[in-house]
Amino acid sequence: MIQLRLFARFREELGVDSESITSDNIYCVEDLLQQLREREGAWSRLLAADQRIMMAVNQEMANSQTPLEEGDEVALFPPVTGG
Amino acid sequence: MIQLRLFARFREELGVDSESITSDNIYCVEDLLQQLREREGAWSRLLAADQRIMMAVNQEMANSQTPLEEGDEVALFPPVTGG
Amino acid sequence: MFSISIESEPFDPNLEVDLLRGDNPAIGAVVSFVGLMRDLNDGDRVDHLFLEHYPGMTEKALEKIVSVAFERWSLQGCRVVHRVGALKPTDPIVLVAVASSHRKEAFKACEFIIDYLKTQAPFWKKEATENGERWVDARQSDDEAIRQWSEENN
Amino acid sequence: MFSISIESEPFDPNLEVDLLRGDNPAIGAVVSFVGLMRDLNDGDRVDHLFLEHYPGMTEKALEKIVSVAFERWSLQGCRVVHRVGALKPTDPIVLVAVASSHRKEAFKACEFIIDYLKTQAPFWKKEATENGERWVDARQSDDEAIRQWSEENN
Repeated sequence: MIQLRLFARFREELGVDSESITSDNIYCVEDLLQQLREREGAWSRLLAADQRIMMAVNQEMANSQTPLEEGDEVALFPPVTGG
Repeated sequence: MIQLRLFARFREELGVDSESITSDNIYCVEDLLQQLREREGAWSRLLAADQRIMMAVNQEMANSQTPLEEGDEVALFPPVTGG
Repeated sequence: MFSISIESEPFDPNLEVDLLRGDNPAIGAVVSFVGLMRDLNDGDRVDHLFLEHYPGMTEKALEKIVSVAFERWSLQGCRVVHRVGALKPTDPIVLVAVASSHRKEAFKACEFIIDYLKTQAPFWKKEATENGERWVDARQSDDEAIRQWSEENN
Repeated sequence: MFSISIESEPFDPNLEVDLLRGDNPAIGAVVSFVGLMRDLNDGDRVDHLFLEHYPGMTEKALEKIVSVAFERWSLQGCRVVHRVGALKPTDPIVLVAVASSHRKEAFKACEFIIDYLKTQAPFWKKEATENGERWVDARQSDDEAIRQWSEENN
């Protein structure tokens, strides 16, 4: 399984903060994104290819090509606005 | 008269912190410097043309070409080292 | 050499600067940045702010940023504090304080750390304005601020 | 909008930063620089320091520097304090604290003010070291620091 985590506007609009997803056929973050985009509703809109999405794998900043393994924690979130 | 003021190393090595000088034939700071360089001892050495000298006229930074008038206050000092 | 903390209650930036300085007579320069909550943003009155973060990743991201600053400049110490949760106007949001022997290093490291924090640390601001709640958008100027650090060599 | 003071007794940088911030909810950023007396300079132990200045000109020179910063950047306030007289290691020598709505202005103005203070304000340091007293020499790096401010447009 891959542990998906969502933050801020993504968490609110999707109505979920975390979810376990089977890792079959998911070899990198982009594979996961494509699978999520096939869902109904806000998923396809929020995660569309033209959206600015930040991503982290195991709590380190990542990009769509970062490889994924069974047990990884993947976070998706809008651009950060701290400080 | 022109009021001459000296600070820091200049004040210490020349043994004087202020002095009144007649303004005859002194039209700019360079004229004053040339007159002071003709003195004996440390004056000619400290105020030699190859020394880094900072100067102020009426408490504003000036240069050797800054014009002088009767009653002006002229300060000569080494490069500043505050902060 | 450095301290990073995430605080859910108001913190005192002055205390952090005192802890950074200690009695260390090798410190010649302390540069500190305090980011404060303003009561106006993008033209609207802001009543309060909620700061969300990603516990675990936040600390790692800040440690990495500060570690890079220590590799890049000669520093004597650094403290970073970031508020989370509910804030009101004039509350400190973030403190970055850097100590070094000479001032240029402290200025550069302090600005480097806040610039990277703004674009790489997982915090998100939600404002409660007179027109309702809204997530704050990232600023393009913050992305641009990052670029100077790859262009300059020192 | 700004305050400049010359102090012959130890001062508290934190108090100055508090006075600068006040309760002003328009301030989003405060950048402060504190220069502290170190116990080592050019390889020698320094026991104490004597700071001479040119009363009257000092205040005028600092006012001019701070005024230029206010013309150049959008600032909410500024406080500059400089010690004179006898100092011991770890004593604050100078504080420059700048408040603005956004951080880039505060960083630039703070660094601009201390850079110009170092080369244009009439202060001179005399150190008492284990090898006797000596006047501190001006640093070439301080002259170089000034140049960036004429080269950049912002």
